Amino acid sequence: MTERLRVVEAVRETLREELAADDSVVVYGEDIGRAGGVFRATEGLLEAYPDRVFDAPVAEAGIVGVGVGLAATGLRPVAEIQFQSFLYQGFHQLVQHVARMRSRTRGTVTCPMTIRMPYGGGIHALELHSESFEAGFAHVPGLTVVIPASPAETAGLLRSAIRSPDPVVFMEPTRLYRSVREEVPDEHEIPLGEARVVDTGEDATVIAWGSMLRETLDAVDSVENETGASIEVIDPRTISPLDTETIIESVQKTGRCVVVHEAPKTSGMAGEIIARLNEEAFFYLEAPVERVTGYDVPVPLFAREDAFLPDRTRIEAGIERVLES
Amino acid sequence: MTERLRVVEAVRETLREELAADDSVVVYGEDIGRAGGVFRATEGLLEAYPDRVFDAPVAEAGIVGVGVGLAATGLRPVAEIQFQSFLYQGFHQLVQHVARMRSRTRGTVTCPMTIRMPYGGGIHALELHSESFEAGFAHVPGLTVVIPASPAETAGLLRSAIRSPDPVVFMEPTRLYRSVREEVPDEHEIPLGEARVVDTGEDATVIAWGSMLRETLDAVDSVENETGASIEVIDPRTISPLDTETIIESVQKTGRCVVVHEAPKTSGMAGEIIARLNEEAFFYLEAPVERVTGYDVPVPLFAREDAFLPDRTRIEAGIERVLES
Amino acid sequence: MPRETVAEFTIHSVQVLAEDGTIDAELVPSLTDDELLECYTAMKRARRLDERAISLQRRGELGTYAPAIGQEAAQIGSAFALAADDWVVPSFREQPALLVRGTSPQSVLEYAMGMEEGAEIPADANALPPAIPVGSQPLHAVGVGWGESIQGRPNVALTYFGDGATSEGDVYEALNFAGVYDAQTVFVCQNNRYAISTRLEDQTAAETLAQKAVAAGIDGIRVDGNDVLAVYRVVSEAIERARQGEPTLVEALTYRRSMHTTSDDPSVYRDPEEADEWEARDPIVRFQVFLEEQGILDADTKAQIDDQVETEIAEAIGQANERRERLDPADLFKYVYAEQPPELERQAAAFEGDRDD
Amino acid sequence: MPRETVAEFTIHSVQVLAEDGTIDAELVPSLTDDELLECYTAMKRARRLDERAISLQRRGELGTYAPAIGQEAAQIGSAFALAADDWVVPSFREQPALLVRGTSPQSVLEYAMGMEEGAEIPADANALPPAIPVGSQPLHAVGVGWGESIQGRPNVALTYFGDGATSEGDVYEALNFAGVYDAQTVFVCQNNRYAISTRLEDQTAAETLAQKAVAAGIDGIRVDGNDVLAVYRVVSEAIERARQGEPTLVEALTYRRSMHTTSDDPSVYRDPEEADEWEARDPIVRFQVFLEEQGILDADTKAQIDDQVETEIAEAIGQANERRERLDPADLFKYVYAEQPPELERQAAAFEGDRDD
Ligand SMILES: Cc1ncc(C[n+]2csc(CCOP(=O)(O)OP(=O)(O)O)c2C)c(N)n1
Ligand SMILES: Cc1ncc(C[n+]2csc(CCOP(=O)(O)OP(=O)(O)O)c2C)c(N)n1
Ligand SMILES: [Mg+2]
Ligand SMILES: [Mg+2]
Repeated sequence: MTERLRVVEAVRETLREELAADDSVVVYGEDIGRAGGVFRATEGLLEAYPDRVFDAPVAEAGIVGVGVGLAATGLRPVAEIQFQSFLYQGFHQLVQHVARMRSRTRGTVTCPMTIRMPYGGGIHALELHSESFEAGFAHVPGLTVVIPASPAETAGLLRSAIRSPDPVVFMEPTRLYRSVREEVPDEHEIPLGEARVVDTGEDATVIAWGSMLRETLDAVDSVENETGASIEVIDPRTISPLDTETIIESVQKTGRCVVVHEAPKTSGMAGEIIARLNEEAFFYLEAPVERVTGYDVPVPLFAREDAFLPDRTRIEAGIERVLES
Repeated sequence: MTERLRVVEAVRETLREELAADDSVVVYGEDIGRAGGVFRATEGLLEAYPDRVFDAPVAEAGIVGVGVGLAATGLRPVAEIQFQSFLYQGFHQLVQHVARMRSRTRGTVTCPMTIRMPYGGGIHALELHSESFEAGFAHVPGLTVVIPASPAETAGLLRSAIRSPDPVVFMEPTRLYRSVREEVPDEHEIPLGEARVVDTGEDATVIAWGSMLRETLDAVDSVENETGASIEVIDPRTISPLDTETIIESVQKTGRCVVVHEAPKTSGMAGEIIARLNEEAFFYLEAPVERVTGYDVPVPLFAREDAFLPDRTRIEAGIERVLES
Repeated sequence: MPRETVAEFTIHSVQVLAEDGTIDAELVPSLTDDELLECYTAMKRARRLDERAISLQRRGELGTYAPAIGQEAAQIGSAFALAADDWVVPSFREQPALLVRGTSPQSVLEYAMGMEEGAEIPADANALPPAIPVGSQPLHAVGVGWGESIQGRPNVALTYFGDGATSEGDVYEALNFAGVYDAQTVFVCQNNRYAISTRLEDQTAAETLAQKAVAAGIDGIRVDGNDVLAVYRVVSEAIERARQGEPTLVEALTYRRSMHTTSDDPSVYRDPEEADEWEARDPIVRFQVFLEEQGILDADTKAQIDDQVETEIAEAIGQANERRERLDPADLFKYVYAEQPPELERQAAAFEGDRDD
Repeated sequence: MPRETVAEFTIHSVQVLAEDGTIDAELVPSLTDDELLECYTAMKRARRLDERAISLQRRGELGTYAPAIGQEAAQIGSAFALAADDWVVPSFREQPALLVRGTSPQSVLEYAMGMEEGAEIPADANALPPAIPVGSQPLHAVGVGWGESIQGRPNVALTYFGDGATSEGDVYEALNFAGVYDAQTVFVCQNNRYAISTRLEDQTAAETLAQKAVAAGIDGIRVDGNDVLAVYRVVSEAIERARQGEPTLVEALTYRRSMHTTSDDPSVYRDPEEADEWEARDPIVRFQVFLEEQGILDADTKAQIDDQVETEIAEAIGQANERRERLDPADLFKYVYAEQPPELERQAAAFEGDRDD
């Protein structure tokens, strides 16, 4: 039975199904129990699984750190960090332990932990509630970094994240939590590490993820209408380890590429993608790859947020530049 | 009066001179006082300035966090983190406050703090003592990230860091601490944000920093001898904000480029540099830019460290590939 | 020494003006009638600003707002105890304290409008901007208190945080650093019983929050946070000790009467009865009854204060709205570094270019 | 209630076998002679391994090594108190405890040779590998102790950390989480007076480290950490409470007799007299005198134990050296993910290619 769900509901239903399917799944985080999460992503779970769903003290290093121990005892911890920027409080636990438990012990201890959190801008939230640090997480070997872009993708990827033998940083685009509904197949599972070709095309490749995918699809539509160009759109979904093959194949075909992300430009994921294109598709590139990204400034408070975030207009301009050059 | 100093001595003498020059400089960190630092980089400072040099409890979030307050009262905190990986314990304070105090308050409160630390591999140290996260720090707007590559550079850049009106993450290559001596001019000051052309050349540009610069110069020497090629070597010195101009100019001239770093490849600084070349020197590039970097694995314990770190041989191979293609 | 006692600790709690109106004559602080009225006015101003802010938010004119309704005594009693050059290091719910320290209602509103303008700190104000990351700011207050002592100045830093914040390692590190460096710092923990939805028993097994001080070897004391006189008294003493380099953790027992923020619906996680109970224990009411009984406040003065507050806030709303209209999005680029790096200049130029299109 | 007491705490300290040899008959744990000898042997083995490791390091055969000389009673007394299925969550100085729990001297040496091989955890060993970041591992122990309780198993987790570690926010968060979740966890803080060069008074203003427990609302107790019987006794009780979901922080007062690590020169920051003083208070000597006086240990047995330990360690060195010779650098790529991602495959292939050149 498929259902029409929002992203936040896809999270909730997937958590519920995984709690049901596997006794070793435990879900915990700040306000995720009695209140059902500040976005209601865990509503009803405590009532259904009172022995495996827990409210946590306000302490992110603690939340990440105890996961290492829970996992060592055979559990599958699924922790929520209330907003992505607060994972910084537990960044040391993430890098020093979660990401490397397997390599430190030559596979004799592992950390199949999922850390999920809302990320990104667009909902006029408070300071430090709108960050996108996927590139920083991707620079930490041993982590898998996943960003879904729709309800069905959320369900399919979150299920794979929870079942993954390795730790996954699962970043949910806050802006999409309630904005779209989509059919979500039951027990939907999408393999990690595989990009999705969202739209096929011949003249340029646009790469985008999270809530930027929606903006991108709008922009692509209007560019296609205006120029008659045919544009391929790729959502990497797993930001790291990145599915280079799908991207390379596409750009070898189109010869032109735009990468879109909300994170600041410098040292963002677009740089890494361009480097891979440079390595694997250099002789196919007909124009410089365009970056349409957040600026190299802290995400401003919301009165200036729209100025910071890439939008349809900026993405359109990027695509047009790459088509024209 | 210039002096022949090692890197660790250059740090010490610069700290001493800055403590002398400016009453608002305070120096603190774990074991930096009575013991003079685990690398002796602060030896003698406590005796000389007992009121402005402090041992700190083992608490890196604390060390970074109190710096915000010290700076607010008009002081210039110069904190030592004992090894770069332990700055992760204070990563949240760095991103959420140090980096953004100026932008949060529209310049009415600032954080002229210097956080110095040894980083990088090559001394067969314990786990988590050999990391290089410059790309992650460079992804945080508001920070200045500096890496010196010799004693004179250390003195000149550290002085500018301490005098900078903005927070500086100052990463000292552990491997170079005691390995070379160099003349260090008195009161040496090197502006932040300016790359150094270490060697001029025509056929390719090699970009390297920290202890990789030395390996690179060796590799360049031998490639030049073997092939007769002439190679330009650039040390960005300030990793962020990056001096794009110097790099672009060079590659526009040479048409070929290799970027070397010890940090893991994915999402490392080489990606960013390649993206900028793609944007500004695309039509000059005659071959794909080569990356010679650490692998996408956690830095291993020291028995496998040499296998992880880029060395002269790997850098030579990279330069040869870029020259040949 | 088979089994011997090596350390003992006692946590005290202080109340001056009981709920039934009884006063502890010995502990009552010596404030003039004018000072008491000023304090009362500050409480009313803060309450009214919060109320107006909530309704402005409901009309879409403000972003997420964290009201401090019910916590006015804890904040205003403590902020009142500071000297002019002392520092305040707030979290995100400290409008009452900030107003006392000279922040204008206009700034509070601008911040809630998502404008960095609202977080500007005037040159003569010893304060840091609101800190959103829970528990992150007490370390700054320790740095300030320590920095003042390094520079031989007597100023202290007073920092506010909540019950939930006490679970963050940063807060513990702050208490511990303060003890080590004899930082001129006072920690005011407003135990308002909730961290969003999370009740204290899910936050810690500690029976009081004041006892968190024991871990750092500094003084800890509890005070009735709905009793403005007790808060003033206890924090005044803590400030005097802080000036001598002895930090104190003050736990002010209070209650968050409204929502966590305007994005929150407390009915999901707490009984309406609980709120009713605490309405009866409102700190402004308790203080008002006291002032009336002491003959310090009469109906006229009360009406006059209400009017004055109303006018001030109305003006502030107007001014904040005006400033919002003049807002320049390109300021985005201006305050990242003291000097704009070339790459940022390029980005700023591209932004301007896009705007002109 | 003007000023009333709301909470009181007492920190006790326990000693069983005094320095002068007196025994507290009531507190002495009931261990058989064989168990006592086993305990003694473990202490000797640990001491000897540390000594050999230091000299191997001096000869360039090991990397940085953190000896536990002087801390054998604290570690072995506590590790001995665990049941077979209990967990140990160590920092980087826990060779003595690990050896008791079944880690081979060979593994210890391999780890010090910079080989991940030395941090492999056998399938049946309930342990985590050495944690280098100070104070990071107690949270893992809380996760383990909580995880065991979630799964209805009685096993407890015992974690070790130092005096310096108590300054890290993570350690406080661990204590606090343990209190909230009734984690089946015992915290053993080895207060060896130094964090590298930093003395306790520069680490915290707290007079004991046991009192850090007060902040988390859990039990805290101090024990003479150079008295193996007292440590066994106190930790046994803590373990039993932990099985019931009541965590305890045990502060074991001891002394790091040698260098922080082989990279460290303690003469820079401490008096040689201090070291002499503590040599006289060595935990092995104290226990040995006790065993001799009780007629449990005679000269023959002692010599036999020394021989046995010497042989074991010599063999271990041989085995570790052998394994080092067989070391494959390409393993670097093998254990990053369960399944090697394509990019890593490419990198591994390039690495192999470079090696073949
Ligand atoms: C580091 C961090 N984690 C989580 C959050 C989300 N959050 C905002 S307020 C809050 C609860 C804070 O509770 P408390 O400290 O009691 O302060 P109160 O809100 O009651 O004033 C949480 C979890 C945050 N802002 N920062
Ligand atoms: C997070 C972190 N910060 C700093 C260090 C460097 N360091 C290693 S051991 C140590 C001191 C630890 O002291 P203590 O906790 O007392 O343990 P001991 O060494 O005495 O066993 C320090 C600062 C580290 N390894 N990890
Ligand atoms: Mg609260
Ligand atoms: Mg110690």
